This record gives sequence, C-alpha cells and structure tokens, in this order.
Amino acid sequence: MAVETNTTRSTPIPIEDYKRYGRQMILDGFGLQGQVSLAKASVAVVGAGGLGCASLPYLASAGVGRIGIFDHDIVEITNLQRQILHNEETVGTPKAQSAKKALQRINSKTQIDAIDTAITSQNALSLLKNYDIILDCTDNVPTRYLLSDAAVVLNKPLVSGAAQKFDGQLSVYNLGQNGPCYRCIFPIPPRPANVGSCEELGVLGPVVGTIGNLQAVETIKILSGLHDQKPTMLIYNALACPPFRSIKLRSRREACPACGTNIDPDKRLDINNTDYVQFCGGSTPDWEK
Amino acid sequence: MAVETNTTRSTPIPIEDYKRYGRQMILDGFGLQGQVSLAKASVAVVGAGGLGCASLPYLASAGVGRIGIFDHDIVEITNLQRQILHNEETVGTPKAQSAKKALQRINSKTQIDAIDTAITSQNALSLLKNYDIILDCTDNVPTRYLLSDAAVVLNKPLVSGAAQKFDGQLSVYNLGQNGPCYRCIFPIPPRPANVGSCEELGVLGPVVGTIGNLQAVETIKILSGLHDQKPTMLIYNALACPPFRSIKLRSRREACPACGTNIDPDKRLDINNTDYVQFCGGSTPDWEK
Amino acid sequence: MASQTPPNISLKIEFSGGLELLFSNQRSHKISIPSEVPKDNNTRLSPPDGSTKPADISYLVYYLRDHLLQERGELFEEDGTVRPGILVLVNDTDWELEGEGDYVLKDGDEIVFISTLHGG
Amino acid sequence: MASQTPPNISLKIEFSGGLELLFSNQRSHKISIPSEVPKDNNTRLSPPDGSTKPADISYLVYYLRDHLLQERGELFEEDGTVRPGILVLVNDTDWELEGEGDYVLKDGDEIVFISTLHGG
Ligand SMILES: [Zn+2]
Ligand SMILES: [Zn+2]
Repeated sequence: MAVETNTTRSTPIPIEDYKRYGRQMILDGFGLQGQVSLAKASVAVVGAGGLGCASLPYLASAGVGRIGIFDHDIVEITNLQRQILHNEETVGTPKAQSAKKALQRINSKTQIDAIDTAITSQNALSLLKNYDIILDCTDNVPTRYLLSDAAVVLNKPLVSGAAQKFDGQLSVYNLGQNGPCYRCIFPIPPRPANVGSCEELGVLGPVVGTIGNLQAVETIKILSGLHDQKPTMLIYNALACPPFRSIKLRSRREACPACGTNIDPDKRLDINNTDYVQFCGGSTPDWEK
Repeated sequence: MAVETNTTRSTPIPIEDYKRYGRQMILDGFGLQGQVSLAKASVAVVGAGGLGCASLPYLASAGVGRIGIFDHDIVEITNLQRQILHNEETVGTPKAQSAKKALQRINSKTQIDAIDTAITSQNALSLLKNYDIILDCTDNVPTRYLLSDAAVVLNKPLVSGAAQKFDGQLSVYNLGQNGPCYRCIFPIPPRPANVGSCEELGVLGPVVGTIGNLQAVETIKILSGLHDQKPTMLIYNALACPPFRSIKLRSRREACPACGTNIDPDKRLDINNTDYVQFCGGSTPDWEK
Repeated sequence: MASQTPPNISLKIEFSGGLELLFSNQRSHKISIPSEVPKDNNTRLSPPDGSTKPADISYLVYYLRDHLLQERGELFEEDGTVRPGILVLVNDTDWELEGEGDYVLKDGDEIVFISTLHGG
Repeated sequence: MASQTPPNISLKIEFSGGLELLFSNQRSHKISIPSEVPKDNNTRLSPPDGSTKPADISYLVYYLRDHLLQERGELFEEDGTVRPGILVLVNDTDWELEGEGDYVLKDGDEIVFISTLHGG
C-alpha cells in the first residue's frame, strides 16, 4: 500500500519514513515492525463527523497505508463546532471529500478512499471487506448494529466510539478469539424515543474529540500488536470526578445471533435480510440523515 | 473580541452564531451564557506542538474569541507524525504561523495572534498578561516553571498537559482560591539527566492528542464556569488497564516561593531575576530548541 | 464464623450517560436498603410479611424506580429489569458476569447504571 | 478491640511515567513487607535487632530500592526519599496530604510512584 518512493530491497519502508515516523518507531514494543504493520494496514472509518474528524488525522499522521472514509452527509455550518477536519470553505461539500482533502494535506502518501454512498445491509460486506479494521464513528443505532454484524461476518475488529453532551464511551468489539460483539453486550436495541443524537442533545467538541483520539490509539495498538485483547468499555464524563472509568465486559455470548458459536444455523443473523432501521424500532428523521 | 457582524442590541452574540454553536449552547449548564463567555475570552496556548495542535482546533471551533499561539520553532517533517495542524506544505515555516493558518480555515472569526518569539523570564509577563487563561503545551522543564510562575503573578489558571511515549498527564494549576501551582506540587526540578523529551523518548500521536483534547475540555469548563476547581491530576497510559487514573492533589503550599501566602517578601520568587534554565540544572541541546 | 445479618446494607449508586437526569440530575447516590426483601420485589412493605430473599439487583431496580426516580419510570425500568440500552455494573464489572438480576448485594457494593450513547 | 499486629502487610505498588523501566518494565507489583521495621530503615535485617517503628513510606522507598529495583537507583531514590520529579500517591491521593514519608502503611494500601512527564 505504501508509496514506492525510495524503497529498496534493503529497507522494509522507504528510507525517508525512518525520519518521518522516528518518534513512534523508537517506542518500546512498536519499532520498525509496528511501522511496517501500519504502512501495510487498511482502516475503514465509518462516519466523518466528530469522532471521525478526531481519529482520522492521527491515523494518517501515523502512517497507516490506506484509509477508507465513509460518510454520505454534506458539511454543514453546525458541524464546524466540533468536526475539525471540515472548514468554512468545505461547507456544502461531501464530508468524505472534505475529510480526504484535509488528510492529503497532512500525508500525501496515504491512500485515501472517500466513499459518499450510505452503508446499507446490502452493500456493507462488499464495502468493508477490503479493510483490516473498522472504526464505528457513526451517530445512530441501526448503523451501529449493522457495522457490528458486518465486522463479525468479515472477522475484523470494530473500534467503537460514541459521545453525547459531556459523555463519551469507547469499546473494541469482536477482537481476538473471545471478544464480544456489540450485540453480545446490547442484545436488544433501545427504543427510538430513548435515543438522542448529537444534533438533538448537543455535545462538547473536545469531548467527542477525546473519544475519537482514543479510537485512533486503540486502532494503532491493535495494528501494531500492542493490544491486550481484554474486552473493556471506557466511560468518560467531562464533569465527573474522576472523569474516566473502565469496565470489564463479558466475553462472547454463546447464544448471540451474530457471533455465537452455539446457535441454530437458521437462527443465525443474515445481514442481507435484516432491516436494521425496523429492528431498531422504526426510523426517525435524524437517524436517516 | 467577537467580530461584530450582525450583532444588534437584542442579541449578545451574532445571530448566526446561535446556529453555528447550537450543539454546545443546548448543553445543561453551558447555554447562551457559556457561549458569550467563550466569545469574550482570550486564551494563550504556549507551544504549537503535539499538545497545542490538539487543543487549538477545538478552542477555535468552540468560538473562543481570541487565541494567542506562542511557538518559536519551525515545522519539521518529524513533527507531522503527531502535530496535526501542520502539514507537508508548511514544513519549514514557523509553527505559530502554520497553526494560525489552519485555525483560520476552521473559524475566520477567531482573532488569532501568532507569536514566534521565545517566551523568556524577561517577556513572559507582558506577553501573557492580556489573556484570561494559559495552556502549557510546552516540551521542556524550564518553560513549565516559568509559565507556572507567570500564571501566579498574573493570577490566571494554567491548564497543563504533558505526554511522552504511551503516557500522558493533565492538571489545572493556580485555579481558584486554593489551587496549587506547579511549584507547589514539584518544588524541586528533576535533574536534566532524568528528563526526556518527545524527540528523545518518542510519543504516540493520538496519546499526546488525547491530552491536548482534554486541555481544551478543561479550558472550556473553566471559561464557562463548569469547573469544580478541585485540584487533581489525570494520568493516562495507553497500554495500562485501566488506562486512566485520577489523583487528588494538595492545595496551595503556604511556603511556596511562587504562590505561598506565608513567605518573606525577599524570599518571594522574582521572575525577572530567575534563570530558569540554570534553576533546572543547566541547558541541554533539546531544551533549547 | 456465624454473624448476624445486619438489617440494612449501604450501596453506592451511580448513573451516567444521561440516566442521571431521571434521578435529580445527580450522578452519585448513597442509599441503604434492607438486606432481606420480599420475593416479589414489593418495595413498599416494611418489614416484609411474605417470603423473603436476600436483596438482589432485581429488587434494587424496583427500589430505585419506586424511591429514587423523579420522573418517567419507563426510561429506567421495563418488564422487571432495566430497559434495553442500559448497562449495569457491579463494582466495575458487567453484571452479566455476576449473575445479572440475581446478584446478591453486599454492603459497600457500587452499582453503576449507564445509558449507552449513540452520538458521534 | 485489641488485635495482634500481623507480622507482614501486603501492598500494591504501581510505577508509571517511565519509572516502570527501572522495575523490570512492570507497572504493577504486589509485595509483602514487615509491619515493624528498623528505625534506621535498614532493609537487610530480619528480624530487626534495634529499635523499630511501624513500616512507613520512608522505609518502603528503601525497600523498593534494595529489593525491587533492577538498575540505576539514583533515578528513584535520593537523600532518603524519592528523587525530585516523582509524585507519590497513597490510595490515589498525593502523599503530601497523608504525611509524606511518615505515612504508616496499612495492609492493602496501594502506593503509586509517578515520574512527571515534560514532553508535549
Ligand atoms: Zn455477539
Ligand atoms: Zn505554589
């Protein structure tokens, strides 16, 4: 994936990259091997909103070889309060393109796919299958279940972030042999009436930024082999004391319709035939956006 | 400070800002008053490296009226691994200018002062006196003591971040009636031999990014009156489980030469006559940079 | 070592992710509940007059709904347990690892109720 | 309630901010030390033959230097206490609020040593 400039048989990454990424290559447990892993890796970031705008620049800066940006929204002025890759000039243009432009300024060698078609149960598997890892940076419940189910079928880790108001949450799903999927932890979706979005409930910019940054940390840890693979959830509230709390999560649920090892083949979830909006209790205007 | 476009006597901020900043203005405890406070506020960010590049865009996005960016370094290719406001085109230009350019793209209304002279014991007070709050985003020990001493003299809160390798630390100093200063917590500087920099020790990009984001959170909390003013230190290690830990810090030290209420006037620290590099044990090439 | 069951146990209760809005907008609560409670989770009878069980999380959910909740109980409790989308933690561990509603509460336990977030 | 002093106390020790490199690159350690120790903090004598005191953090610093440290003691201990730039926490509270080196250790205490960071 990495651009071929100056690569010779004697160096696994281009000579100039030893300088550019030296500050992380000297880290214990990362090293040259970590950099090679990042350069070879492809990461799908679904959602170029508050979370995506915070994780994407750090993935490009760190030298991830290929990044897919998935978002079918258009940049609006109300996004600029927290979505720092977009700017006043890109208001009115597709978010995926706006984010791509910003990343290219940072790292011209990163291969960036900007996909502005919506991810659906029909196309999720084919859109995501060519990436090594998926970041859930979305803002709605149906897409969260869809991404989790797709990650299970494709056997890829899902680095999931969420933020609202002064609160944030972070988890890695479907990691390793026994890591739970989103559905293992939340078998039943909340009613639409109990769900809010950033647009309805508001959110502080650097709160969603912090969670997005932490998604980039987890992604780099997984790609470079530094992740301990224990299933946990990190909970953040900017006004609480202490602001962070870590929770130990259960392992894979045997009877999980998505990832369970102990369920009837005909009860196993079939993404193509699942209506995620209906499963989550019907559509609301904001989810559809 | 806020630009005067469309402001009429009937609205305390320009009409269009109700839309732009709506996602945070609807937050409990923030509201219109919080937005007015940000618009009127001036923030000095000292250091446009890894920490500054993560906190600055969120301050500009949130609508802080005036931001001073202090950095006398030039953007180098080795910075791009983590300093996301700079890019391949601004390599070789002053960091303060490079960061200003990025912020202006995000928010053309923010008044941005880019200062590329070094902060010294001679000019610190005059350079910083016109800001309401100071962010310590620096990378060396002498400047950390200097900024703390200046914050005490000027009676301004100091939002201090630091990061190295997989580790980060965050504290707010000199806040409220009894908040300790940096010198209260660390009366004696470590020997130069025991100090490393990001250049020597390395750092993971989104680790320093997370701490910078959290500095922006603390700054917005202080400016909008949401901070509980309890002295704490937040400690982060990206590989630890749990990754975050909060520590309760002591209150102001009566005998602190900078902020103590119980010391001889002639023992009180005088910034102008303090050689900070010498106080910290002499210079090393990297500190000077 | 035979010890007499104390009549009450103290618990630390935390709400987060927006749930605190239902509970006086307060994230942290200290409560005291009986250590033996009615099998049918009736929280109004004291002392219980029917058969009893040690206080468990199922009872706690009813207790919080009946005694601490300020409004809109359906946003917290549903069909005898927490509504979908709420994660329950026993001393920082997912309650599924601890027996869910059947977990018998101990004096000093910290129980956290977290509403999952979906924004981004 | 008169209880006999146990001969040893168990402690959880954590190192962070780079200090773990001096201690086998391991952040978390469980150790057991005598509850009564020599007044002069000599950690080699067992049992102590001179006058004793309850084990405090001053003794712990010597103990860690003598028994757990792998290399370069000057990066940890200096003049009988931790070197400048190390923060000591007693159960998540700055040790200055707990009496610094004089804090008497209790069974189960968690003591954290943090090297302050300066990078940015
Ligand atoms: Zn599952
Ligand atoms: Zn002080």
